[in-house]
Amino acid sequence: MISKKVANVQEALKGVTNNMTLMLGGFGLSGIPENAIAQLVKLNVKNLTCISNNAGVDDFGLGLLLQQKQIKKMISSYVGENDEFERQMLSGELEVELIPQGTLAERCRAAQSGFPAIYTPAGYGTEVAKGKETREFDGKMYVLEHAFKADFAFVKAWKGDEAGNLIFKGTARNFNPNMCGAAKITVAEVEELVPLGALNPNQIHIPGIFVQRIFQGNVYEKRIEQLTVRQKN
Amino acid sequence: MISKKVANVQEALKGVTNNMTLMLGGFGLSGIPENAIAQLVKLNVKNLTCISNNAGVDDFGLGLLLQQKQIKKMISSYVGENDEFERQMLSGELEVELIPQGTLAERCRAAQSGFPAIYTPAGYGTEVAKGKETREFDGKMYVLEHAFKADFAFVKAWKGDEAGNLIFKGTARNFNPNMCGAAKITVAEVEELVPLGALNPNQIHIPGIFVQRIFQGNVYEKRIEQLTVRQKN
Amino acid sequence: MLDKIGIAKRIAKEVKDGYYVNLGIGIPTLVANYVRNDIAVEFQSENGVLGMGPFPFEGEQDADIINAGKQTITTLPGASFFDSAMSFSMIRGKHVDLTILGAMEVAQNGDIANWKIPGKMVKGMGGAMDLVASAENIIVAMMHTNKAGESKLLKKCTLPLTGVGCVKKIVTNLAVIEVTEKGFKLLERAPGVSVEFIKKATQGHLIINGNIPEMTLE
Amino acid sequence: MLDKIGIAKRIAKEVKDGYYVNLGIGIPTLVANYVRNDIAVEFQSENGVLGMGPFPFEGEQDADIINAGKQTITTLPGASFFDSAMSFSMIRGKHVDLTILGAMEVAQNGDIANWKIPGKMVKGMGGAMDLVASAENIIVAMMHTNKAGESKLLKKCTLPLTGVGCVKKIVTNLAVIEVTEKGFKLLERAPGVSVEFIKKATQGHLIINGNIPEMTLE
Repeated sequence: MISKKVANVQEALKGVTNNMTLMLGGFGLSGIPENAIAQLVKLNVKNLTCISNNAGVDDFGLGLLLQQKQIKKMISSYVGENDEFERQMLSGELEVELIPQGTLAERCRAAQSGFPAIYTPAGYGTEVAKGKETREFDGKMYVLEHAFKADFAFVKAWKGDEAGNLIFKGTARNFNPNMCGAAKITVAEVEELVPLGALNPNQIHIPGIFVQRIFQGNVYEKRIEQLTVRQKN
Repeated sequence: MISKKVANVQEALKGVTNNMTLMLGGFGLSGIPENAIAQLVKLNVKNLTCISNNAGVDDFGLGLLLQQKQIKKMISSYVGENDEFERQMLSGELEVELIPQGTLAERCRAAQSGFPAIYTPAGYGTEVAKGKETREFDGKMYVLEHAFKADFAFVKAWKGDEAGNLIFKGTARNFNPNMCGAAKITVAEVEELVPLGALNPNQIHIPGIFVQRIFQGNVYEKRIEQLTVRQKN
Repeated sequence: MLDKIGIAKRIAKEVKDGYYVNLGIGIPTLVANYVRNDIAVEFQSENGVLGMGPFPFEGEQDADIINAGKQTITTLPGASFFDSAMSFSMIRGKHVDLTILGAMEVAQNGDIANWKIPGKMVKGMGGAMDLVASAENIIVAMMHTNKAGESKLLKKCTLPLTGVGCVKKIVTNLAVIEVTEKGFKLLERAPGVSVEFIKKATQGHLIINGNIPEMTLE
Repeated sequence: MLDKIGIAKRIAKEVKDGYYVNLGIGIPTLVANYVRNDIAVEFQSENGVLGMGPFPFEGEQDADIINAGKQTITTLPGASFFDSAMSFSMIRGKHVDLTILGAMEVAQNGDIANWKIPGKMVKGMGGAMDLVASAENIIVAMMHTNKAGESKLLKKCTLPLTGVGCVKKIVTNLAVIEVTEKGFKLLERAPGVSVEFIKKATQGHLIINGNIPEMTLE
């Protein structure tokens, strides 16, 4: 077994510097690498390009990096519900590349899987396709979208082992598995680092080969963005 | 819950006719849809195009259909260890398109996922790339390979439920998940059809949306091709 | 005239037995509440869940189980979770039968705009561009006019597009409209709304053939 | 001169700590038996398993747990199973560090042929074309000459290719050879084999620089 275990978040983020391109898992605030983000805030690395579906909210998730003006460019699919993100974007302080969510996922997977580019119908005929190659297959039009290139991918899983194997929980899975192995170095943080052999090999979502470093996060706030409940009768 | 359950293999194969293109899961004899294959033999449908990594062995798996001359064309990655396959191929009785294994898997996934084609480096500079479009990305050459088009996909899973959710076991997983939803109709046979709710939603390999029909197989021989063991001291 | 719940109720009637349905944020989310319960329907959310159930009981919410609107949800027996790539395999691969989403503008050729007002507001397209580019069956749920009273059913969209020629049907507070090759075809009027009223509220070409029935919601 | 086990033993020395390794059918499969056990190595098989262990004890074999050679296997703690698409994501995505496979022919420019003899024999490429097209580090394990005594290290391959310019190293029963831009560079001789003998058995351009050491296997 090849061990991917590192002692803590400091060690996990070794080598992260200004001007890097980072991938960060999560959908809204669900399944975000909370500990890695907190450390990025501490390191105060600047001029980052962040590939992440959202940018958190004003005071949590990637919103924390936006507040500190650490991010030069966001590549995301959705801004909504983050006022600071929208403000920086509209004012031009922040460069933003908005792309379809499925394209975002698949450009990650392409990087993970050694595909240089993919053809997707999403965005054809819209400003997303501007300047991009388009092509017809069987009477339908597609846009050529390229694999991402990133320095670090930060993902958050539910359980993991020393070999780097990961299991995600519920919809906190989202982009996390697709980003594993899609950057030069993939850093996985887990709620629970279990002993080797404790995970059923049949139920592993991401094999350790896609992960370079793994650590157990100190604490998970797991903030809920839209609490919706019904009353018991 | 949308039910995909059918009573038996007869009902599961309703609509299969001569000249169709079929996908069949399995690697060697591991994870092959034994019951569907047995029924195809009984139906004696002819002129089939079969997309499957291998063609079984002489007297089991797709070898049974080869014996009955039901197959017009095989699209596979590997012939080895099947003498009848090699014989029919070399004599010209059987049309064979040999393609790289990763390309086979990804052409299935492309069909499943709505991608018209993919760029893969596999086969570049070889006869596999003959007549195909090639293209350079970042100094490396790739071959354009198209998504498969198939009428039926026959897959075999370990456990499944009425909603069509599937869980595979060990390396019997192989191409099976990639073929689900990659044909007009996907037929899943399972060793055990469990009650709805018995499968953990977090551990499902293939959600039921990719499956049109599901049934519990009558019997699984699960023949071993290369029994290799060591002695206990 | 319908309120949002009325729109959701009318759209719920379009949901057929055996459908996998993706619901957008806003009015579309409400549709789930009004689908007949004698038919089998499964709701997909593009953040990675199939088989969504109702909101959780108070205290039973789980931050790890949400829908694409980031609302806490529950799942029903037979549900599954999956990653974003697989979620869009379902969508792009045409395995989802019906997509219901909101819009800022719809054009009479089926174009839709719903993600951006240049210089003013940017929500982002989220999964909408993937959905409209692949779905065979797209219903738009929206108000017939915007807050300024201007029609949202146009000859041509003025805002950046989300997708081209993709909308099949529109349900507004005033009407049910089919998008045809010749323009917006009026199918049904909302209770108490006249054809004339709908005509005035529709900037795009409105086709009125014969008697237009008032819609029923139940 | 080495036998198959000798070739496997010599190749095992190329396996470094922290390597993920894919082993082809035949001699390469044997390599696993001779890797130092004080280093961490994981074996991947393209049919969908990472972390392979030894063959099972008699009676403990499982038809659902095999390697790409269709042999029954076991897994070690930390192993994982996955589908074929993900397996080739590992391979195509360059996550596998070392690929060891057999060959019928290797050319001095690194071309390899190992899947077909036109009109005579067709094995198929299996995963080999994917492996050689993406692996950064490919070692070929083979006999130096074929059954007819003809060299398998050629100026140019005569058989249909599996991949172009991809082989980095060759270990045969006679020698360890590096594929360089200028041709086959002789690195080591098998025990008891002379440089002259290797030269005669090599049709392609063989580069001999200075004294060529005899290889050690342990």
